[in-house]
Amino acid sequence: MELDSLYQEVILDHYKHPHNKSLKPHPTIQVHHVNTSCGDEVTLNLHMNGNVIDAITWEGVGCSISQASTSVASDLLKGREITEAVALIEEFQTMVQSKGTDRGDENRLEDGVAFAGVAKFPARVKCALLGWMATKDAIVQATTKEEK
Amino acid sequence: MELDSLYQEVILDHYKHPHNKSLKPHPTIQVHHVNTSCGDEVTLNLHMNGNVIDAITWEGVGCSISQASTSVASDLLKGREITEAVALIEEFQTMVQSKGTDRGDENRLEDGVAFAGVAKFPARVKCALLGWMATKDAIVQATTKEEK
Amino acid sequence: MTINVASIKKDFPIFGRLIRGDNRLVYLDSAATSQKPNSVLDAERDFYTLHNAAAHRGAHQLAEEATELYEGARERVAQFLGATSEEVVFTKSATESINLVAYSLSNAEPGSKFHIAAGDEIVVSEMEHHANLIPWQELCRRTGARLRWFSVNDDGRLDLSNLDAIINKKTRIVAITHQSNVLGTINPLDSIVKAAHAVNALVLLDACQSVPHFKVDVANLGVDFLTFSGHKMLGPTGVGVLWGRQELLDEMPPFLTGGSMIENVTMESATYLAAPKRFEAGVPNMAQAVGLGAAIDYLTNIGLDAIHQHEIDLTRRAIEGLRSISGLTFVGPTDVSMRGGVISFEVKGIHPHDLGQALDQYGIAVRTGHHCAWPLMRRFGAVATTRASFYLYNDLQDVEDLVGGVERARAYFLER
Amino acid sequence: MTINVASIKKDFPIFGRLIRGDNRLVYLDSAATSQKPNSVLDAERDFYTLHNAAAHRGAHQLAEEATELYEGARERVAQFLGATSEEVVFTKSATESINLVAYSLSNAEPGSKFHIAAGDEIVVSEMEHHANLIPWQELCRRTGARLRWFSVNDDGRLDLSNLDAIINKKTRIVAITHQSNVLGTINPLDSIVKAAHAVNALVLLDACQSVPHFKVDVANLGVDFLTFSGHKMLGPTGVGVLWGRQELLDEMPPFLTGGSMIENVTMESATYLAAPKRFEAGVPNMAQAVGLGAAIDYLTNIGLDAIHQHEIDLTRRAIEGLRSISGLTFVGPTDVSMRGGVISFEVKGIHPHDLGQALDQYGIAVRTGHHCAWPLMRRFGAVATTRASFYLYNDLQDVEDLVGGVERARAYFLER
Ligand SMILES: Cc1ncc(COP(=O)(O)O)c(C=O)c1O
Ligand SMILES: Cc1ncc(COP(=O)(O)O)c(C=O)c1O
Repeated sequence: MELDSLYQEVILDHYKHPHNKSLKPHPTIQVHHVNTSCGDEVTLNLHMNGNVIDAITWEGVGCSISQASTSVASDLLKGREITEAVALIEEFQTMVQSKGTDRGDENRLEDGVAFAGVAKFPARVKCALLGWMATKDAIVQATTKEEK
Repeated sequence: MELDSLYQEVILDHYKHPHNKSLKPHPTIQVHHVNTSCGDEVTLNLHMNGNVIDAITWEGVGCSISQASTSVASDLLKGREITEAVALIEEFQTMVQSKGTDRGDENRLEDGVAFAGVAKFPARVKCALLGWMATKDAIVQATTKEEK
Repeated sequence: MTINVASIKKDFPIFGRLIRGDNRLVYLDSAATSQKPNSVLDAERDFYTLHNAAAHRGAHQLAEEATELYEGARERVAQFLGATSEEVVFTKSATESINLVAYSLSNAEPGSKFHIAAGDEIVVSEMEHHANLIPWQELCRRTGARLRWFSVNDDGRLDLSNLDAIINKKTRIVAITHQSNVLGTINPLDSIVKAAHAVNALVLLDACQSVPHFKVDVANLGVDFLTFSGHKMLGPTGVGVLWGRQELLDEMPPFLTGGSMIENVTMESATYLAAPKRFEAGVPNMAQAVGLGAAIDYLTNIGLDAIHQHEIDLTRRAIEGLRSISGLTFVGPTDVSMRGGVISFEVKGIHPHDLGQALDQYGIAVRTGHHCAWPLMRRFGAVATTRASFYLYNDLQDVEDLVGGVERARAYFLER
Repeated sequence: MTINVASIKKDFPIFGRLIRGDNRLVYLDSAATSQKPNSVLDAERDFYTLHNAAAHRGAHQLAEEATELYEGARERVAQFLGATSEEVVFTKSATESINLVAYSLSNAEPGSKFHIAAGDEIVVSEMEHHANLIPWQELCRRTGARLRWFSVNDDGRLDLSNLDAIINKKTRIVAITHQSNVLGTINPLDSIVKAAHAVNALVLLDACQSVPHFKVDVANLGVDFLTFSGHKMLGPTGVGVLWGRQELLDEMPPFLTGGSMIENVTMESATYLAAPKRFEAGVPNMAQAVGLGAAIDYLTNIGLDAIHQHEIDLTRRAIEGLRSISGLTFVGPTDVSMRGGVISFEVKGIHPHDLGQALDQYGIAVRTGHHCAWPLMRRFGAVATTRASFYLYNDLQDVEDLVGGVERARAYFLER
């Protein structure tokens, strides 16, 4: 049944028990993203250690897809170098925007591949991307800050 | 042929040889009307003698229908009392707006009934009415002026 | 006064299609946009295949016919509202209609009775659709006027306890919705209109959710402007209406300027025709207006009173059915008096998006989100709600399917 | 590069009807509005009967499909123009598109690079359609800016001899037509764009009469905004396009405000999405955008270069044929270089209305009047002209009928 292809067990697990969901103080960058078509929100703290992501912590309200996906991102991207993290974010983005042609590489995206089913529901793609785009935005801001 | 029902001989005669077409000075009221959808214009001088229309003279540019119709009006309404003139104008208006159901009373409208065919061409109704509406407007203004 | 839904459904070809596999379509999103009967689609197509030309711009036969059809549609709208043709302006949508009034007011020069400036006040309510809120915020920004609003009670009704404070001598225009697109609440207008007119303020009624669903007569309402969209009342997309009192429309400055609304034009300046043409610049949305005329015929044929009664019956039944679901709370009144067929609710533990997704999987189309009424969502502490809305083509089976679908979704998300 | 008109005519059902008795339809009024092929009508109808729902506002299957079709139409328009989707705003008409830019500019606060004030200048030309003239007069009225214009030569070409005086350091925006809807003249843009950009002025191109008729590539033109209407290019009524450079659109203040264009809304204020959504408040004209997409497919399939060549051939033939009629004079260039398929003329002793009426009686639809270009009429000392305009569905027989019809009308009015 198609609903299960969207709501995989791992998604509902992350939704019910989200990881890193409580803002750690003193972030390198804090960003606030809103899904304007539905009102879902995420506040995300990015903690950098030089070139490496030390931690991603967040708060937010939203649907299971946006909450679980932010939870998965905050796990997956922790401990990565910036270029690596950005590459993973882009891979994830490609997958969920692929309309179902790209199932994702489990070795790289880990729990992230659970969101491959979202690609078939265009209205939910934005939900799946909310936390990932917030992270990307935070990384870009952190990099620009660095350069100044 | 339908074209002839619109362009009756009497219309083309009035078009080629319009009556009262040269402005007499010192009018009681002067009005200027424009057919905004096509640009046709008429400047009309109303000369009153008490309650009676002494003369209607005019200048203008426009199609055969608007020019001939103004010529006919300036003849027909001359020498009439205000109430009589307004009644004739309204009869003419009813006829050309009747979509063909009212052929007009020749005893009252005289050459005016030549415009009965216009009723079947909605886009030309405004042309036929240009001079008549200008006259009505002038009469209304003359009456209000009187009252002051 | 009962409605034969089975026969009505046959007039709407979209009910022939299947959703997400082999589910029948249970369309409960008419507050967003309605479905279209064949007669509307045929009227549009006939316009294009038999009479298409630029209305009011040509003297040839097609142009004459196009003009007559377009103006005929205007007469139909006027009759439907108990108004005269001169008072009916075709726009592209209710959104444009409201913006038209807001921009026209700010186009008024100092000295005009329509001129708005610092010190003036504009009144809306907390339950407005963004389309009847932001244009007034922007008008305030342009003019320096102040925006004030009625708040909403816990039961989803307008709080009019401070009517005399909110509407006062500074008030210039009161813009209010007839029926909330979220709560289903129908607002009482008498006291608002009376208070507004007592201080010479204008009243604009956002009738997007009322005109399609029950008989609205502008003379009875006493408002000054009324706006709605064709697509929510069986009509095509791309057409809306602004009704306004003729003496107001004829004096107000134009909004969009261009062809067919002018009296005289030089390089330096232009003078403008009377309403409605003054507000209809350009080649108009003729086919859409004609389609709207056909939609009005269809609605009138069924009867607005019957439609309203039918929707109330469905709403009562839906509230009864949903009420028994554990964790479900309504946002909006649960009694059916002064209320239309729009129901918003939340289910504890399930985000509306997830609920909507599950319902969609069963073939049930509802709306989830903030419904373009974000301040109202905040008022009720909700990020989003799930909304079901009914129309003449819905029946009791649709209501049963909704109730059953919510139960099934609840089990799916919360009991596995 | 030749066109099979006989086969094209079959795609347009309106050519099946008879005019004023039993005359075939010789439709020479495409500059006012074009006829529609079946594929456009089918695309609209399919939208309504299979996919109708509010785009961008629902998560159910129909809403998803409606969104994809609507955004798909945007992509088609973008491709057609050599642009990106983000740069394509759907409006109701070219008239709205131009007003959008004019209002957006006057919504800019002091300090914004879009802010316009006294001392600034806006440039148009004497051959503009009212839609590209009055919005700028009104912008000047709102802001205190001054309107300036290029005049037109006796042969119907733009007089650019004073280019450097007209476009100067005070110039903020130059709004000019690509092809005159009266004269047929195609304006040279290079020197105008260069002069405007040299002083940091924006250039808006009214492409109503060009985009439907020949290949227009926004990247090549170098303009900043481009506007046109769907109904003049085989598309439905009620849809227009504003193309704008993305970096401009993203920074410009909104025009119409309401649903679906917001980022965040409180009772006090709102923030807005990026373009194109910023400029598309409300439930959009979805079916009309989809119809426009189908129209673009149809045009692309025939080929814009072939269409242009075909129109030039008809125009050359028409000018030759009409030229021999005694008392006939052209308003506009009589050589076919830098010119499209629009021909205006006068016949001595016959008012255009009477000529148009006679032609109509023979089944020939032309436009008579001021063509919404009143200042241009005055420039040529005309109250009105008769205008014939060609499109892909016209053939040499239509041209012969026109020439013969004018001769016959001349005999009717002048020789009896
Ligand atoms: C050159 C030109 N500009 C603007 C317009 C206005 O287009 P619309 O009336 O579709 O908004 C037209 C057509 O009427 C035109 O020919
Ligand atoms: C109450 C209300 N007002 C205004 C609107 C705006 O209508 P539209 O988007 O058709 O302009 C809507 C619908 O979206 C509505 O429900």
